[in-house]
Amino acid sequence: MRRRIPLIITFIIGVVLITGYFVTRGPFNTLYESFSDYFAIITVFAFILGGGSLLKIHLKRVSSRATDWPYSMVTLVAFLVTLVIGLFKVGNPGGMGGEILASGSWLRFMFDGVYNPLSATMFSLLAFFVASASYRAFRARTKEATILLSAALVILLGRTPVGAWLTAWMPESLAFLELPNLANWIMAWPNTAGQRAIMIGIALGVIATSLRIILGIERNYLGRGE
Amino acid sequence: MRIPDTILQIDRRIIFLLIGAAVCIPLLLKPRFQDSPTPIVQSIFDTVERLPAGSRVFLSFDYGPDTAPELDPMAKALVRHTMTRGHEVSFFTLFPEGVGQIKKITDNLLPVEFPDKAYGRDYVNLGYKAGLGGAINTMVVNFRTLVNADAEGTPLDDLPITADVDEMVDYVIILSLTAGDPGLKEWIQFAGDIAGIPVMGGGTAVVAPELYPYYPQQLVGLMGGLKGASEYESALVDRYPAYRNATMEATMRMGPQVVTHVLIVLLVLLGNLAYFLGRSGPGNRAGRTGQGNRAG
Amino acid sequence: MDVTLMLWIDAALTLMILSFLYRDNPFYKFAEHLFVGVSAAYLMAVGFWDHLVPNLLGKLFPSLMSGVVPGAVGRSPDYYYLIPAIFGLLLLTRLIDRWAWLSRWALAFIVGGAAGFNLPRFLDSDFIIQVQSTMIPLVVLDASGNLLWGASFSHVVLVLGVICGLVYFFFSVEHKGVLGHVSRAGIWVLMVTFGAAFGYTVMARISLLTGRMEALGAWLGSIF
Amino acid sequence: MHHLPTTRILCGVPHLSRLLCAVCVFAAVSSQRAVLAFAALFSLPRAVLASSAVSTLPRAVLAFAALFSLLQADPVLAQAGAESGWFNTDRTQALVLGIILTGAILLYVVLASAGRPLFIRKIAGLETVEEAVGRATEMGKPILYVPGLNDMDEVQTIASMNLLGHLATIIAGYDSRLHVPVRKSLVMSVARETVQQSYLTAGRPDAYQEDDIHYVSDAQFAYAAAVDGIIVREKPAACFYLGGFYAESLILAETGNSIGAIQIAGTARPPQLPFFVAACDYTLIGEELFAASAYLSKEPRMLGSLKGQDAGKGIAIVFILAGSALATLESITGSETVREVSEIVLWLFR
Repeated sequence: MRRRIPLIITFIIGVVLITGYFVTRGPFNTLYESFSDYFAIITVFAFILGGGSLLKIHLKRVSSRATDWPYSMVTLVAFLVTLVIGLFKVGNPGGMGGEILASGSWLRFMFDGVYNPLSATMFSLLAFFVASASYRAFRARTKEATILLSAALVILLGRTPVGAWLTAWMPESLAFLELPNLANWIMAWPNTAGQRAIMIGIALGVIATSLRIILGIERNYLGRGE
Repeated sequence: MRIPDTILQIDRRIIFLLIGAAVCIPLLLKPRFQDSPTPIVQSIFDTVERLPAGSRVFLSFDYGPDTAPELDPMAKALVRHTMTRGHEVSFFTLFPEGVGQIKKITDNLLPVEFPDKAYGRDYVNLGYKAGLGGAINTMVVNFRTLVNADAEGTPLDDLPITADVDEMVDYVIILSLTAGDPGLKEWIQFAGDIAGIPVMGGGTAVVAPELYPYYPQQLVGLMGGLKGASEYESALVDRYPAYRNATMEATMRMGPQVVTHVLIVLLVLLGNLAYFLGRSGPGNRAGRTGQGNRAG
Repeated sequence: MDVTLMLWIDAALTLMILSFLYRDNPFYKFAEHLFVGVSAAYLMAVGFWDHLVPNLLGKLFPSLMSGVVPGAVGRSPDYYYLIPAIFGLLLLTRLIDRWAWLSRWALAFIVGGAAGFNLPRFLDSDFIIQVQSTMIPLVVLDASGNLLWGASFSHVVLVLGVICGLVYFFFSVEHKGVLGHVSRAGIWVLMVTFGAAFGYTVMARISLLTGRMEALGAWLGSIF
Repeated sequence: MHHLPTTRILCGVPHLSRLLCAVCVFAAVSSQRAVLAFAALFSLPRAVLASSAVSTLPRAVLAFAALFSLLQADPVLAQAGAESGWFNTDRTQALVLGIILTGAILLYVVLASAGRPLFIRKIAGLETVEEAVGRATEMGKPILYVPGLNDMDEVQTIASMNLLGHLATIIAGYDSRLHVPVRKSLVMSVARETVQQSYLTAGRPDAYQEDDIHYVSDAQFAYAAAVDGIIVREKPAACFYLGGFYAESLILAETGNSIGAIQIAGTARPPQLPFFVAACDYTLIGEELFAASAYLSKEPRMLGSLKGQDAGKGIAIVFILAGSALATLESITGSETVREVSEIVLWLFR
């Protein structure tokens, strides 16, 4: 009972949604088109579990004075303050009916002043990591690594005016070998070939995995034993 | 320790420092590198250029502030181009943060550069719609169920620009500026492939390679990253020399790009040189530096 | 909000995160923990107001929500939305030990839904259309019937590249003999793809850093 | 109703020839010989297929496909279907191909559960899982598992959860700590359910620590910042990044590399593959992520579905070759007949 019903639910909803893709009317289609909505709603319910987990972990660290517990205080305070501001629209010029991110609202300040710079800076760390990763990984150790390295170098140079300048001496008949042209050619043809092979493979993986899930062959997510 | 080994085991913080310098110095010195458009960018420009004046264009800002440095220049170039050509543009976004990106255009760029263009007549802001790819699907099936008012809540029927828009197919082209999911891929899947509206636009350099397979059948053209943006800017300047003196952001920001790209290439070459020297000499330590790439 | 104050907060947080490049330190730890707290609550609040209120409460109790949800006035309730409400509540049974097994029903709904929603979508856009786009002539002629060497070569590369790449993904056959060679070529195609995509992406990453440095520049400019 | 250009072209092909062809296809696939040819193509033993129970399945699938092409070919019927408006005629091909692909997968699942031994090639990253877990135990360091950024509505996250289940069973056998920070509350719920069951199955319910699977933040980079913090402070011996990843992939993988952890990654998000390939020890590329669960479980039905996936790739390759050959012929000869033939042969890929 505890195991069979979830499997039946999975089967029914899976089949109904697939049908909804092909059938344009009736409940099937409604369900297919609303699934994203439903999912987003269930996600909000799940926030209670996520938020609970976050509070529990950091409260535990604070109460047991674990290493770095003062930082857990930072998380707790930041979380609770922002949550109150957000849920009750504190400082929102439009009151409870106002747009959640109305300019001038406190939540807007949290977004523009705190969230945004932190997010953008974390993201920008990639500029450094891209350099260190390429320095380490792009070594001609094996044939495969050499191919990887050569393609990367051609694109790196071809994507800047320097590439054009480096190969400008080439005769007209060899224009296709100029770095910017070569870079575009690699992107448009071999890159597309690889991307396509990967995409077709992934599509098949998704189809087979979905099918295994709908048929109950893959049921790890429900726990395996009884 | 031998020199090749020192080079191979260089502290990555030194690389970080070099990258920081390679970005900051050109930002201060402001060198300007001009570029010529490649076919994949030119085809967007040509499409916009060839549309009869007054065509309805749908421009979706599917990005937030974190990718704005790359995509804002494209947005500005596209808005300048469509406005100069006299098209009627509807702004839209599938990203909640996209609202702010649209505002930057409608509040700062349009009133200054196109004072004669009026809101509701020449352009409109349809705002943000949740639902990711599903939202596109809904719009294609029944446009008005999802979009019945602009971002301020004014009913579409009350705005001259949208009064006649009943279906997604009333737009002649869809332009999307893409930072991830949802974006051009979803516009292609749900609008381009299904409703047959030509889809084109720009993507960050990260999403662009994934979009290449759709070109040219499902995707008319693609601006990839800052380089794509700077190519569009130069196409715009070539056709409309009046823009020569406008701030061409992408062209300006190519400075740090050129220097860092060259730096990374030099680093990779140096690393390989050291690797081969280290391998040929005594005390072979090749292959022990870092963790090998064993994928595939 | 005061512009100068915003500039200072922006710059301070930026520098705290950048300090991680040197090593883990108290400034980074502070920024990290602040970020986690603020962002988790921020997205929960946005999720509540953007999804739960308009899409659930607004659909089930339109008259009650008319003050908060624009357009809800006069709409009749949409009872399909009881489905996510029920499964959402079932999910919360995890909090009560005795009833926790009921939460599996909600998980089953979501997982089954994900499978049913994605299967046809990937079939259509990533399988059918990608295969279709690869059915191209291997010989390209211009209008007067002359062979275009470059274009033909590109087409051959694309078709063979896709096929070799696909062969690499064959799981149920041993990759030896002819198949081994083809699969090896498939790896090379993938390596070109990865190298190219990596090189292509560097630009985006540098752009992000440029954006941050410009923000720091604005802050420095406000001081001097 | 908007038809795609190719559908419109198809409608221009003479009615009779299409009908005739569809009938031929129908007759061909219904014959036993065609089924056996199909069997030879995918190396199925003839004896197995000859048994009526199994041979009816592919025949039924192909017959069904032909029937649909017949229906689609007849403008009167197609028109009737479109007017009643229940079936989305733009998606006929997807339906037929879907039936063929799922049919192929099901066929091999049935064959495999009937006891037919199935071969599966080596998948590099998965060979080392056990070794990585052992190393972590020896060093007394934890194992980090990052299930990606996507929520449970993505199939690759479900695949990741299945892998987490297998991994947890292995880890339960050793005495190491499994740390799973997650970005989505739902994923946390599923991960807890999965890992708890794995520990239970392995006979170590006492070793399960609920708080080691915890929610961090829904924000992409807050999550990345926190996981980076975990990596530099706990110094895990092994890091697994399996699931849907975005830009944070390289932030995590480079930080993991800097502390010298063994790193095994896998994603079905193509844009992030290059970064994992550059910064991790092993990378499961796209479809390999979905195959991993079958590989680790070695369960016959799962392996059977892998073989079905291979049949799908076989179909893709055959059609790409046929399509390119016909297109080449058409481009050289410019013949109208070739065009008509290719329209019919390639109908499945509209």
